[in-house]
Amino acid sequence: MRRRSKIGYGAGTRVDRRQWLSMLGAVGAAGLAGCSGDDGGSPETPDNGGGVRGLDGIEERPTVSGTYDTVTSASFTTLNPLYNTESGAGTAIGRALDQGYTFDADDEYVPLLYDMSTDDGEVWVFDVREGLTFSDPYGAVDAESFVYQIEELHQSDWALTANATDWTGVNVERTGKRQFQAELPEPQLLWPESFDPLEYPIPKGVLEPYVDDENVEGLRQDEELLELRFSGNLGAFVLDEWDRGAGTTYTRNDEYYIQDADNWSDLFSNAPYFEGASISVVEEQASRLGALETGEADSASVPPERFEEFDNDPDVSMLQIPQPFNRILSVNMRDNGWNAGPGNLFRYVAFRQAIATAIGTDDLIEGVYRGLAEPHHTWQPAWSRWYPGDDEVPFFGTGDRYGAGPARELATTAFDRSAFDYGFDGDRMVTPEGDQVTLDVYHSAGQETAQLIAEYAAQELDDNLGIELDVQAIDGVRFNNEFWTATPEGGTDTVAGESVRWDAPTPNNPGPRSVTSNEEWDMSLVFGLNTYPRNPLTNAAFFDGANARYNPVGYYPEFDAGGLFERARTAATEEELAAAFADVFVELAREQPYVMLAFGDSLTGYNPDLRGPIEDFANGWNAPGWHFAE
Amino acid sequence: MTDEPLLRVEDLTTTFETDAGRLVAVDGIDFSVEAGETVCLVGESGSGKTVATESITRLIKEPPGHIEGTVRFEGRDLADCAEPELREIRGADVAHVFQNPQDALNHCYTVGWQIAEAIRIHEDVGRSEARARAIELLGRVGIATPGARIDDYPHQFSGGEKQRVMIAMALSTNPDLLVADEPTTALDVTVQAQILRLLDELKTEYGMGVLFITHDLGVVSEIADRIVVLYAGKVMERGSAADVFERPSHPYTRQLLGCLPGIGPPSAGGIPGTLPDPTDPPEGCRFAPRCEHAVEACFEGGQPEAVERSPGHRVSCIHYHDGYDESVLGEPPTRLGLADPKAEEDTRTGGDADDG
Amino acid sequence: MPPERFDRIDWEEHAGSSGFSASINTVAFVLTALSVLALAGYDRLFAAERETVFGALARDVGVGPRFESLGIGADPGALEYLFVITLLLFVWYLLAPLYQNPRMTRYYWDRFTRNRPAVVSLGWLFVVFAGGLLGPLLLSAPQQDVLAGHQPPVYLSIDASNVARCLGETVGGRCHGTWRYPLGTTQAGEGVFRNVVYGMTISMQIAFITTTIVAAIGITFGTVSAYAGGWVDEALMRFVDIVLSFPTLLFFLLILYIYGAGLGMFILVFSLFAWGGTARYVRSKALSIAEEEYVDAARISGASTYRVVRRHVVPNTASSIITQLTLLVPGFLLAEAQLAFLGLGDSGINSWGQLISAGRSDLAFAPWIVLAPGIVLFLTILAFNFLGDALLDALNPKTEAERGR
Amino acid sequence: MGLARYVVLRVVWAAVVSLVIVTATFVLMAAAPNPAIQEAATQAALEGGDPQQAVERERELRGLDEPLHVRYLDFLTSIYTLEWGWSDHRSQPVTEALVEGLYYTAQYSIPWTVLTVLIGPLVGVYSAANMYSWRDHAATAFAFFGYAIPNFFFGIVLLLLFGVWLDWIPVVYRTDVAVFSLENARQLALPVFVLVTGSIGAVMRVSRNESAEFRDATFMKTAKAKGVSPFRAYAYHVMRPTLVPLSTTLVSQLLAIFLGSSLLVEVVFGIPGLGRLTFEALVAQDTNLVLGATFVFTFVAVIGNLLEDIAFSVLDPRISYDDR
Repeated sequence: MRRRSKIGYGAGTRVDRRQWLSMLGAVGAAGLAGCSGDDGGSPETPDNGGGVRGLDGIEERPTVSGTYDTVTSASFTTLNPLYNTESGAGTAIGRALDQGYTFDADDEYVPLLYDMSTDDGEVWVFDVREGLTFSDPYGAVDAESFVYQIEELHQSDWALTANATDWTGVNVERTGKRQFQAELPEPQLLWPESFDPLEYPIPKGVLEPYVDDENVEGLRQDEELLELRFSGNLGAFVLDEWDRGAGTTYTRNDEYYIQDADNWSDLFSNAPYFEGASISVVEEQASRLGALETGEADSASVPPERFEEFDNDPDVSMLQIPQPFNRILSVNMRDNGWNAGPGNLFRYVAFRQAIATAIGTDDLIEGVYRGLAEPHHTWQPAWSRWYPGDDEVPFFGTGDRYGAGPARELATTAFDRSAFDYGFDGDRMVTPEGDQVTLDVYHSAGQETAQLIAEYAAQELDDNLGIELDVQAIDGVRFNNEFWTATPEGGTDTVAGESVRWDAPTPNNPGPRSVTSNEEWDMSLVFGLNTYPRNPLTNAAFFDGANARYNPVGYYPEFDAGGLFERARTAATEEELAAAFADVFVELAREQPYVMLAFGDSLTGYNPDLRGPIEDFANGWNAPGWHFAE
Repeated sequence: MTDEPLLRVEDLTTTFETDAGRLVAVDGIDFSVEAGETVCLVGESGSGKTVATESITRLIKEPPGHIEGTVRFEGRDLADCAEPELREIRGADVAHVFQNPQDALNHCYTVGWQIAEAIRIHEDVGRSEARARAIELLGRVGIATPGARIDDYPHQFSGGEKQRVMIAMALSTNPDLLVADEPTTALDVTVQAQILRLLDELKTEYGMGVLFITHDLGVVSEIADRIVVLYAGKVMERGSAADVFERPSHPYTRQLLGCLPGIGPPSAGGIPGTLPDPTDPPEGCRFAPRCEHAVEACFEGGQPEAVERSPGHRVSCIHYHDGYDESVLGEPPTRLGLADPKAEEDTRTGGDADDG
Repeated sequence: MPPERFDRIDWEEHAGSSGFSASINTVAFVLTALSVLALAGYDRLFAAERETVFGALARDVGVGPRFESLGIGADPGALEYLFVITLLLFVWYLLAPLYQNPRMTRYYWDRFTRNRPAVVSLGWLFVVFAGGLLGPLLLSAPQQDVLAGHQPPVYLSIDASNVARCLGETVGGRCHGTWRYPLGTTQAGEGVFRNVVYGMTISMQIAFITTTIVAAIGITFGTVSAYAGGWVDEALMRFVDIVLSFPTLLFFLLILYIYGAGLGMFILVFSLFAWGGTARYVRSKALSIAEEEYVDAARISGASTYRVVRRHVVPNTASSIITQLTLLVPGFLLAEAQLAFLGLGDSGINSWGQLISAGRSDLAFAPWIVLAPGIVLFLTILAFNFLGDALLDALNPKTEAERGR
Repeated sequence: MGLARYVVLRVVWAAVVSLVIVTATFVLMAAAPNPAIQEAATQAALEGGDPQQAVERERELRGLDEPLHVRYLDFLTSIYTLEWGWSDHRSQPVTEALVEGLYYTAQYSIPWTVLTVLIGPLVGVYSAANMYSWRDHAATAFAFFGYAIPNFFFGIVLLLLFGVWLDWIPVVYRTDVAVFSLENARQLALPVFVLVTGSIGAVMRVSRNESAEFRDATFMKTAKAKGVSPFRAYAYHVMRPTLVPLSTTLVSQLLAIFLGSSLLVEVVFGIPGLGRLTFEALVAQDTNLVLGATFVFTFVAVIGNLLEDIAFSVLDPRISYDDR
């Protein structure tokens, strides 16, 4: 039985699934933009897509002409498929090397290199497509091209590959020349949607010498992998040159396997329809937009304040694409959080709701995003299939739940619950000693939108709650190492009455609230998180209990999070699944583990003659069919 | 020699526009130089003697300088020559040697290069030939081992040697007129005598006219054929060496001679008073304010007309005009044992430069 | 009493006058500097963490309201105190001496005014200085207002599509500026005019503090090595060689990335690497002056080395040092602006560099955000250059002689 | 011979200076937390492995567990044998990255230096020749205009004007064009222009002040008396002595400007040169590449100073070699 699921996520993007940086500080130069919208989100990756202005209206096969040139703001750290964790580099690799599968505009599973099927959601069978070959001397692609790298690298403790965490506890074995199967520790109906099983084909011949003497340094620096010389007929283009500072250039791959793939219409029988392609690293946003205007670039991301201007420009066609990466104000509930006075008010749901109420999301969306963003009231974008619906989800920061009055009311209920008598002196929130409550908020340096939102939040909290917020810029890497993560220790603590043990502590959840990072901090806008609209179950890693795998802020859920996620896991039908998720998201909206602000849309400008891009979350799935209208 | 002298300067006036108003450095002077003759331009410092000579070939920077009057040189009036034409004459026909040899040479170029430059500007000669002539010239002016020294830099020469190099450079294009602006003042006495003797020999050898500027009457008495006495930009008296030394007529000349050791009374000391302010020169005779014999008329009108006491000997003093008694000025200072340059037998030094 | 004859003077008695006879300038400086330090100490000890020092002072002294009205709401940090001290230095050791001997001042002023561009530059620098000093007192810091982003300057207009909400009226699809933001606003809605004024303070701080540090170290190294001579001179000069070949920008970036850096660290690092040139310059000047006769005369008459240096060498080199320093300042201003442009500057301050960096992506549709600070920075650097040049000519006796002839 | 001994002395001194700076960088870098180790701990923990053991492994792999002086010694040997290690954030050997960066930086910095060295002194001498006339002020204003206007500000404005609006030059810097092609000239025209106007000011001021002194020297009067034309007098008799003091400031000016403004011009015009490489290496805390870049700039600076001294002695014959 072919498993059916609605929600997909732009495949081929090896974004570090759990977190994205509002600035690629961890992995690249100043300024995210990348090839995705200014605030992250689904970068247009030319894999496949259909729909509105896409390819469905085209009958005869397009002719090959022109080159597809894009610009990006950050240079690539590595093109080694095993170790890349950047979305920009992911796009660069994707031009020359496809991955296992993707999802079309209707979120249907579309097999590229292998087809996946399961009966009970626990055992998944992978059937590798025929006719896939590496460049010589590495021969044909078969089950071994995937099993070997999973067993010998991802599940090893020395290789430290990017996808290592996807295969923990999964039992993989070859069952045929071009077939293998994977047995999951617990059944997952939406396993492909979590992108855990999404892999690049890597020739065994390249890996063997490194596996034998566990040489991770050599593996990272291997020329064959870095220059993608083994790509054979597995990519739309062939990588010509990767000039570290300037970007990558490609030429058309004449024997691209999709040409004679049965499940692709003959529209793709001579794909790709460009002579070549290039990705140029251009750090100056003004230059990227200039390139878009003069036609030197066929696509580039556009900031909100110029969307309308470019939309009216005949030389550019603008696409506003919703994306699931959110903009949140994280509050530190651990012991080294809340440095304004005794205790930690962030730990009380009422106080977090007060903060959410104080920050007006309507003005935020209109002022910062110029209206080009979706409100964010619960851990799902409104367009997601699993969104519970506006009537059930409690809203904060808008309508009657916005302003000084309601915010102070919620704050006072939090004061009563806390053991210390915080209060209001006139319009200023004061500590028990009578000083004004003063907190700090960190944002990534060199990121205009992040700084703008931080200063906006500071102003709102000052006006509505009388809290003085000190805005600090910081480098993403440093924040990640010194503030966000900590060395895992484990331990136990009572959460909502029962004892919880941290038996598998991670740097992002090193233990109970007593275990803290090196530096103390109160609030942060540095990281946004993925809300997984295609497979909300993956959010369990955030919220299925205080000892969930990713919980840097030390959030202790006050509702039975574990139970609800279990119900979702064991749901047999989609209705059951939807109901379980609805309950989870209503609770999360009420408890505001992270103060939720907005989902900025990804705004991308295209060359008007280009046919293929669509204004849908899955934009880029049908990239091999993209072409210039004559 | 045509009847025209080598150089005839008539009514030469040079003024400077300065912040402190118009400065008249040279105020209508006349003098002439014959070929083969040494004419000494004598005067205290600030009397305008240097400006006068630099006005001949317009070395003065214009503006702020401004030169009027006629300067006839070899039949041409330099006053109305265009700059390129003047450049032809400078260095080729009229050569200069300046007072301070220390920084008259460019420290960044070898001596040979600088002399060769003078040659190659005026004559179309190859680099090696110019170098050869430079070596030969260095020898002629008394520089030992010229072949080796040609590539040395100015800082490797003593003051006297540098002056010899300057002279060599001046002679490199066989000039007809050599203007020497106090060439020996900066040198010590022994070297001074050598340079004077060298100049004298070269004068006769090259048949040049020499216009020699100095304030040192000792030097004048040795080498001068004719003397022009300058004071505050005007000519007080001019005449042959004998006229001026034996029959000094102008009170200023007499006082000048009086200052010479061995001539005037021992306690003569300097001349009282100071030079007049060049920006507004006094009425009448320039020397009147400091002249013992000044009479009322001395202070009116312009500088008194020059009277010719004997052929070639002219003096600009009121007392020699008719209606006045020159004896008022008393007896000229007698010359006690002053060596008469003409009488001495000069001893030839240095190499045997034959061609001009 | 017969007039004192040369041979009868008792030299021992005179030689003893090495007592510290500080000029009134030094006394005045020490007094004012001490009062500032006292205020800083007070701020550190008594004023609460976030409370302004004047507020605390008013509270303790019970003067309350009057201070508030004076608008001294600014909470001066270490940099501001240092800036005030360097200002005092400038007043007592540069302005006061000029005031004390008017004849010399008039002489230099007359020569200086002959160079017209220099006079204009001095005028402009005065404007920047006054703006820098009074700005923070009169204008409150630029406030961020997201909805007032990209407002055009008062007489200009912008395409309404680029603006979230137009404060002025919208005529024919174009939003017009208002007097509330005379020079328009940035994307964050901060007034460009206010930002430029606050930028003046930063520029003045950079100019004064860096020059003071560079001058202090440069002069000491220069005079010491000129005077000590021998191997000390050799060692110091070799050390200067090393300092001169340090890649300053790179080292600052290193420090920035490891320990984080604000404006204070920037000033410290850049001035610690910039005094090499001054040291060399002062040494050459000191050497040439040491040869002058009057220095020997002073030494013969029993002056100690310190006195000779303090009385003769430093004042004579002072004029050329000042000139050399004015020519250093543009370099520092540019460096700060460059770092801000790279996104490495101290984003908490409103310097011109930060403003240019903030507005660089909006140049196509909102050029005033970049043009205003860019032009002001350009004029200031040009002014320092012309001023330096004019000082060079005015103070250099040789040029006087040349022009006179 | 004095010159040879002097040069050898200076070369040795240059080596000492570079050693000092290299050591300073090593100390600074050693004191900083090494991001690679951090990452190893995070990765290991993510798989539920023991982070402590991963940190140990990483330290041993990178040789960080040996005593400091041992690390310092093989750090030095690796420096002077050009094994500068692997650049993590560019995934290529450091030396290869630096050569690549230098290749692009050279393409604009050579024409820039040549033009500055030519135009700077000429404008300076011209301005000195017409001291205090309006020509002098005009020349000074022109030179200082370039120096005063911040080059990144000038760059973005010109790029917008000529690149986007007039479309005369390409906005995106293409690396696949031949070095000496018209295309490459077109895309480098603006950066070179911005840099040259920026660096003329400093050179011009020095040459103006220095040549002003020689303008009225006695040897100029000698030259005029020799019948030398004013043009030749300035070209030979003023220019050569001016070059002497100018050579010292010329080299230090160009070095100071080289790192600073070249980095900014590269960022504005998108040129993947040495400046941007260093900046990105710092942002990504890529230790090996940062050290490599520091050495390159240090060596350039040290050699620059060396050339400066030698030029000074060669140009001015009065300076004898032994007393320098």
